[in-house]
Amino acid sequence: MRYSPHSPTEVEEMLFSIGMKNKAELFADIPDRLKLGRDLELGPGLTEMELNRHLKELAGKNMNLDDYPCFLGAGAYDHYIPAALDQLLLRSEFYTAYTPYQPEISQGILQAIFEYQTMICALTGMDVANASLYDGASALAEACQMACEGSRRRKVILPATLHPEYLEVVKSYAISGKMEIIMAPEQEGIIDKEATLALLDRDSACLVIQQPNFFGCIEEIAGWEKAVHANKSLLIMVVNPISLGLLKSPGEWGADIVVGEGQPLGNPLSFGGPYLGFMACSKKYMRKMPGRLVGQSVDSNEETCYVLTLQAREQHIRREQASSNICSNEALNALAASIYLSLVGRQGLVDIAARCHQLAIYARRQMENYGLSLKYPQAFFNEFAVELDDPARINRLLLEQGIIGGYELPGALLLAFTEKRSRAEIDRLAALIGGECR
Amino acid sequence: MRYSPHSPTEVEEMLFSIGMKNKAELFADIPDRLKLGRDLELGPGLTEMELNRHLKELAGKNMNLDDYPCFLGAGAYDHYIPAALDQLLLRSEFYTAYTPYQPEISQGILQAIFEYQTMICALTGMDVANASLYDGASALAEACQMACEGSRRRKVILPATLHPEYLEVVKSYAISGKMEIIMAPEQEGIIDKEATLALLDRDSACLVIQQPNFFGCIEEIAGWEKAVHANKSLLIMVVNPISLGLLKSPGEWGADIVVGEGQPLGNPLSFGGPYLGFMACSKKYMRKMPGRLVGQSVDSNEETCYVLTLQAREQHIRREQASSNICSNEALNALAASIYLSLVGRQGLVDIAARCHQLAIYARRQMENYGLSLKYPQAFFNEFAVELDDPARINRLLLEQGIIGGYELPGALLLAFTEKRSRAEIDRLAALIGGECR
Amino acid sequence: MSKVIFARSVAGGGGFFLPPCDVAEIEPAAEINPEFLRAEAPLLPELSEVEVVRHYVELSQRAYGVDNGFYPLGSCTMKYNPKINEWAARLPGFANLHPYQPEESVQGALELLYRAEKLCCEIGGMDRFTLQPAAGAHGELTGLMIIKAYHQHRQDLARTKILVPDSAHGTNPATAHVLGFEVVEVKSNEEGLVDLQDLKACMSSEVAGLMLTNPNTLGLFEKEIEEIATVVHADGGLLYYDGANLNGIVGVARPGDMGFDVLHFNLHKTFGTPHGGGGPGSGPVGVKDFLSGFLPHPLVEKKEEGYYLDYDRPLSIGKVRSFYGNFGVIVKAYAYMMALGGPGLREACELAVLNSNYLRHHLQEDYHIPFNRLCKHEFVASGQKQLAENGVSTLDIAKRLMDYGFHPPTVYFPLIVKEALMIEPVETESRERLDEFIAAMREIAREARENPDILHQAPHSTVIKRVDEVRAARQPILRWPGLGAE
Amino acid sequence: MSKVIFARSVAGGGGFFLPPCDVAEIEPAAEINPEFLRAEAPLLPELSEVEVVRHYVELSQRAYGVDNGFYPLGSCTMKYNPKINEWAARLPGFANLHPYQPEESVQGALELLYRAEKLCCEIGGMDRFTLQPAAGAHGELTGLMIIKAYHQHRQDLARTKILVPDSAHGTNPATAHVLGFEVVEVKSNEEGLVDLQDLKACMSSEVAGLMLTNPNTLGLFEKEIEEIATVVHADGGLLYYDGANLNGIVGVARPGDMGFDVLHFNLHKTFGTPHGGGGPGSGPVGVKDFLSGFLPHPLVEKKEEGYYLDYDRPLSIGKVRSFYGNFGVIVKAYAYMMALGGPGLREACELAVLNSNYLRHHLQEDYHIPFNRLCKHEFVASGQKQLAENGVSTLDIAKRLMDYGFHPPTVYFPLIVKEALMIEPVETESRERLDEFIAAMREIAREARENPDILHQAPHSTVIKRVDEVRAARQPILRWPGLGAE
Repeated sequence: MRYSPHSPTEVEEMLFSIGMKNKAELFADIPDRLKLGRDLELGPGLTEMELNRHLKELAGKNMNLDDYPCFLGAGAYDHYIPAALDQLLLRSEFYTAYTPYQPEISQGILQAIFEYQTMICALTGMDVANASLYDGASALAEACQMACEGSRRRKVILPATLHPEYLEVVKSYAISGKMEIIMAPEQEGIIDKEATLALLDRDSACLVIQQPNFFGCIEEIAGWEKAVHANKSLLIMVVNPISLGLLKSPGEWGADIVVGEGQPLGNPLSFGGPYLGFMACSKKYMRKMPGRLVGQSVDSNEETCYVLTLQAREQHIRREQASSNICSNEALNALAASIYLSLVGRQGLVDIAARCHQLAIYARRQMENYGLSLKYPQAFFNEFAVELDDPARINRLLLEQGIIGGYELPGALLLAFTEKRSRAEIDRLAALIGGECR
Repeated sequence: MRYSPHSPTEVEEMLFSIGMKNKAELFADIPDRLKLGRDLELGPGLTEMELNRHLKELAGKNMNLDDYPCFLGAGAYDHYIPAALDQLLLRSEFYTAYTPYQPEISQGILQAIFEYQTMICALTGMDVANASLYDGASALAEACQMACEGSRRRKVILPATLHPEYLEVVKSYAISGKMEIIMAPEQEGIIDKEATLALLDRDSACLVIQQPNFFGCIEEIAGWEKAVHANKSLLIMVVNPISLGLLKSPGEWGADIVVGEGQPLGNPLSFGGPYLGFMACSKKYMRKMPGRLVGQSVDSNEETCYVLTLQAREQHIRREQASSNICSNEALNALAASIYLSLVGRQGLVDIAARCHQLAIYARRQMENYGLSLKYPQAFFNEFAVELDDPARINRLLLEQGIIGGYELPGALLLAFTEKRSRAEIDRLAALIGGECR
Repeated sequence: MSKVIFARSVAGGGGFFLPPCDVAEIEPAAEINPEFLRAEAPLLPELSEVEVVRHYVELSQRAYGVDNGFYPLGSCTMKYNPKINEWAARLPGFANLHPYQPEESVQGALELLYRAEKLCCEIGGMDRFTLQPAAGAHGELTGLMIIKAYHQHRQDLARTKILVPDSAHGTNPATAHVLGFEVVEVKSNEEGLVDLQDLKACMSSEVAGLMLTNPNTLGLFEKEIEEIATVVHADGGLLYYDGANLNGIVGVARPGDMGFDVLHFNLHKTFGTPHGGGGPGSGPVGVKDFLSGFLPHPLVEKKEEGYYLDYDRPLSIGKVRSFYGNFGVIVKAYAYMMALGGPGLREACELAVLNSNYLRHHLQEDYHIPFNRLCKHEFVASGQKQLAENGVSTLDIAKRLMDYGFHPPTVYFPLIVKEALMIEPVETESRERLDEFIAAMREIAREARENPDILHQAPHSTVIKRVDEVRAARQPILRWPGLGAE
Repeated sequence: MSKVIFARSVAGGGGFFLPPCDVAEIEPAAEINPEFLRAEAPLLPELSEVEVVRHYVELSQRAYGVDNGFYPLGSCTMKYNPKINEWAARLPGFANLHPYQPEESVQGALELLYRAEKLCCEIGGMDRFTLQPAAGAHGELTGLMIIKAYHQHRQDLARTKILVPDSAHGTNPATAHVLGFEVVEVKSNEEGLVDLQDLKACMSSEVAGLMLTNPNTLGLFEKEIEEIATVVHADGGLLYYDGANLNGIVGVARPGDMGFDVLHFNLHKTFGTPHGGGGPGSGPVGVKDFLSGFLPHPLVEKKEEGYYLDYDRPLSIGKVRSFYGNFGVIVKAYAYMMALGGPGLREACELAVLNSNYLRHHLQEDYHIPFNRLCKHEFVASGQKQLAENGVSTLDIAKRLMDYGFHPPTVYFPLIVKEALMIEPVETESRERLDEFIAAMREIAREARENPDILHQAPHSTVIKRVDEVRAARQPILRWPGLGAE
């Protein structure tokens, strides 16, 4: 199978027209000893029918969530995706396009991103949002870098209630030597506020709060903003976008930078990617923000139009002065997020958030009826940790019953509830965890 | 769930603007005793999530051919459909459009049909093809009507080797009283030529030949054409379009009208529909042909363009003088057929036809190795009948083994082979029929 | 013009390949007498996948569907096609079923057909349905076959006539003619409805039945339908309901309750399945109990072990197409019916009628509306005023609408209205869209007065200008000339 | 301009509904302190499905992708995206997997990742790969993290510099800077290649490594790559290969055989996965054995019971994003690699290079081509001649190309060529398309001479005219003003 349109005759004719005898001459500039001199050992190439069969076979070896109810969350959530979404994503003008560097021929993509930025602002209550970053974890790392770069300080205070993979990613980025990570302690599933505020000093660039946090708990956030800003540090919040249908926005809490994982907004779980990281900030940090930004402008007829803007921040202009090396965003995933938010709409998002919450509350009650207890005594949105002696064993038993269980914490199972979960599924889960599997 | 964009407030405002107080007034012209006065008992309406679940459940109760090898043919064939095809069919400019009555805004659809007509001409070797009909069987009925109407004769000679459902459909159409059906006898799986030609008389409008016929046999067709035309009757051929990659075209055989089931060209089996009937004829019958026709023309700038033409034949112009009541064609299925033929291309179709043939030959040999014999001693394309005492029993046993068997004939099983069948699947089939299940 | 795909073909440039053959690669001629074999491969295009994809993407961009905007095509009910239905029909458990699979392997498909029939019965007020007909016209054909078979069965052989109103869709008389009936036209009265006196005059024991659309093609409800039914039935005729305009009453009133004996639905109109650029449609036919024996076979029935295809129907007219109908279309319509449910279907109808009356109300100032009163899902305006006063035809108005981004309405139909513009706005159009359409129509009326030439030469913004339809018909070119002379 | 979607919103007009709730519908405030709750719902649009669909269909029609035509964007490798890959990534068995599912429930996904890594190793001539980085720039970041971790692990702490050629992509110096390195630029020689003398001068024990693209951004193969490697390695530095231009040599030569120690691939360039309007990409990073301990964790390993995620990698730099990378993109790239196989990948490279030299050859008469000799997958032309003789800039030429139906090439890069037009035609473009492009470029050269104004004002055929980019940056409007002041 080949995707090239050249017939053998055409190849001959083209070679002839540029004065070459054969294809080997095209590589005359590569020293022979550097040439591979054999075919790559990738196999002979599969026809589409063979490829179809092979891929179906691989896919068939997985237990997919169409067939098994899933109570995993921990940063990636099994929400319902309206059918119209994927059919719009398959519009190939969108997915086969490059970054819209040429605005006249790319208005559709630019406008879609502009609308995405607006929606993220609406959700987060912030002034400005970028066109998306790789994922929630790397978006947090970028936000920390941005805080350090902007404040010329080094210390990044991360809470023990942060998603452990986010923590790992920020740590990796800190190999730059430009960030020093300080861990803020946890108490009963939320940040120990006093101990944490005591960590703030003149070298503290930012304090990060995840809301709801990794354990599903709602952080007692009031009062942070003043203390952080009084120290001239930045408040960075990591949020679940679906929760913002219900919970107070980071803008209202006084956050300076907001990031999060955009996957729950209409992106399939897809074994962890591609997802998108969203990032928003207050206007005063706009010119420090990494990633692409689309702005509204006018054309030479004074018609409203859209264009990539503030590119002076970016690597392809600033090169070694750029504060981020970000180049690609996750445009198609951001488009999916926009279409999702357009399809479910203002009331739909509120309803979805409320439903997730209601199901989680119901689940807690069912668990409690079986005498199980929650690990942390905090309010939660759609996720909580239930105490269990051997969560790994329970997960294995659940899997045998055709249920994808939770995320294993020491002595607890972190369970998430989306609007896709039914009462019957929750009843079954509770019965298994609380009874049969115990 | 509702698909209407009106908010309740808007409905109020619109009613007000036309001087109405409530929606009931919109139906003031319907006598109250004719009003239903209750909700239709269709249930309360399902949200998309519920509908998704319900439909997945129904679909899940079927054994689909993704999971089970299928040796059924008998007029509908399990060919491979290239992945690009469906993604193009999902272009909603195509599928949400109406019949292209307004050419200026519908050039894409008109051109696609014009290209489809050209491809059908290329396949069949005929002069003119229409924009498609409902399916192969009804296309044959239309062709017979056309022959009767054109010749002002009544007799339609149908062979015993014709697909039984095609026969049934022509019979149903004959309730018009305008056609009389005469059956031509079969001998050893093909038409008894002498006996059949003897049926030709001055009231014979047409003779129909299916090639390959319902039993998979290749009809000994040479010589028919002269005899039929000498009698001033029309020769109508029913053909499998995939076979035309290999077999002589009806045009070369001297056919006057050609019809067939277009499903094998890129249309999913879909439990029997939607399919498309194709129809082609020689130029002299062009103005008698039912269904839509797209022609090339020019616009007022003398630019080449396409338009529905010769509409004077059709019901919406001719009304009670029309020779067919055909209105819709199967435009989207015809588009699928065009895309299919474009994707597999000239060589691809030849290769596919040859592969089907080779697999069928291989299967025959495997069957023969088990001592099984074919019911008819004729050459075949991709389908043959193997003699068995109790074909229904064999089919049941095959199903238990996860194989969709063949079409049950008296004392035989009609088995079809497409390029999707593998050697291993055929070996298994032969072993089961010839050994274990026997 | 986009290049035709054949002109893009490159000899040897095809991009499709089969897997290696793992059985003997015998030459066809070794098994089939060479005189049966093709000397030359059919002249199909040879292109790589990328070029095929670009070609059809380009063609799609030269088409206009409901997803592109307002499509007020009268009597065609161009409503939105919900995307979940496209998804549903593509589920492997529906799309990849062979029609001859053993019944036990297709229980879900049979159940869906069974349920769909029940829903149709409830919506139509009928007793049984066949889902076999592939389109509305095909449904009409089936319906008249049933009527003919019924009379024949009763040895009532003199019934050679079918009555149709002068406002009827062309398919009505065409269908009657195709089935060997004589067509008798019934006049409309000054209200645009069936003239009861003329109907009585036409009615006799030679009449097999009357075909009627209600609401009729003027969008008006035939309020005397009960009297009409009485007249036809009294003389032994049957009443056929053409379901093209069902969207005007669905969920509010039922043809079965009005005295109709046979009817068809257009699933691609009332039940939101896509028109596909001209098909596939689906035209289920429903009947009252006394006619159910004549329905095409098979019907889906249920017994303890499950659903099955019932071919044991001795009076059946047989089949009108192979297999069981346009199953994939039925899946979509079933999904639509289930999505809306009883209240939703009625609400859809109410909004369709609201939209229609809203447009009629707001266009009446600028356009002549011959039967300007409460209408159902559509109404008929006329370009008579513009033709008389400005020399601008309905065709000019229709073409000009394209420049404003709208698909034109149905024009010059029904035949009983001069310069007809038949406008059906459907319930899935928002007030905003309707207001834009009203504004465009008003602007066009102004242009007709002030600058008629801009209308005569319209459309201006389309990829081609106005087409020479006469040349197309006089010198027909029905296939790519590169294929060789016809 | 299309209306923004917010402007189409109708209060109360949303079309999404949840199923009835079958658990207690408690008020959020009953469980969550109201001070944590939102007072007002976020200002998202409220629209029915039909209006959402129309909006995005309309936006799509204002975009231009590879499926719309030729896209010769240099260094971006805009090749055709095979449709089966879109199908594959959407298989429920791939799309509907949670990243934290038990390993035994995702064996097919792990097997695919395992196999994809093996294919990458063979293609690159490397020993191990991580598939975690989400984009090319992310791969560079990961690669330099590995280089830094390696030197740190060896206690070789003085290596604070990274060398990059002056022709390098902007991401190279940006990445080095972000990771705290000092960037030292190495000059190009008059052949457009790395100046070996300057390299030697820059090299020292303070250098952590050299980042290099080969073929470089002029499309020229760095034929002295072995000497370059020797120089860098001799002083303890490592060689990083920027895979952006891999399409010029893939299947013919391998970075691993040239002395590179670390590299990234751009799956969305060389391996045909879609660019998505700016992402998602995927940037796997490969290393030689001695660096494999530093790769991000987890890697996929195989033992008797099956595949598993190996986190037991004590030297690992950790993670660069959550989970395992852009799995859906990797599925597509894997399908592409398997489809082409060894011979196919080489053939693709050959045709890419053929197309590139064909264009270069046929454009040299009308355009200045600074390094006009055998190139690989791309070459750099220049608008200098047109600027000097006709006052027409490269930007004018680029904009004018849109009127001819082409996406413009990359412009004003690399920085070492004035008025650069960086043209990469890729192997999925047919000769016909190339000839059309050549004809357009010639016509534009003629227009530059005869009618430069038409170029200054280009584009003419697009939905908007040339954009005021300065105003956008000076008075940034980064969200819909209707949302309220920023």
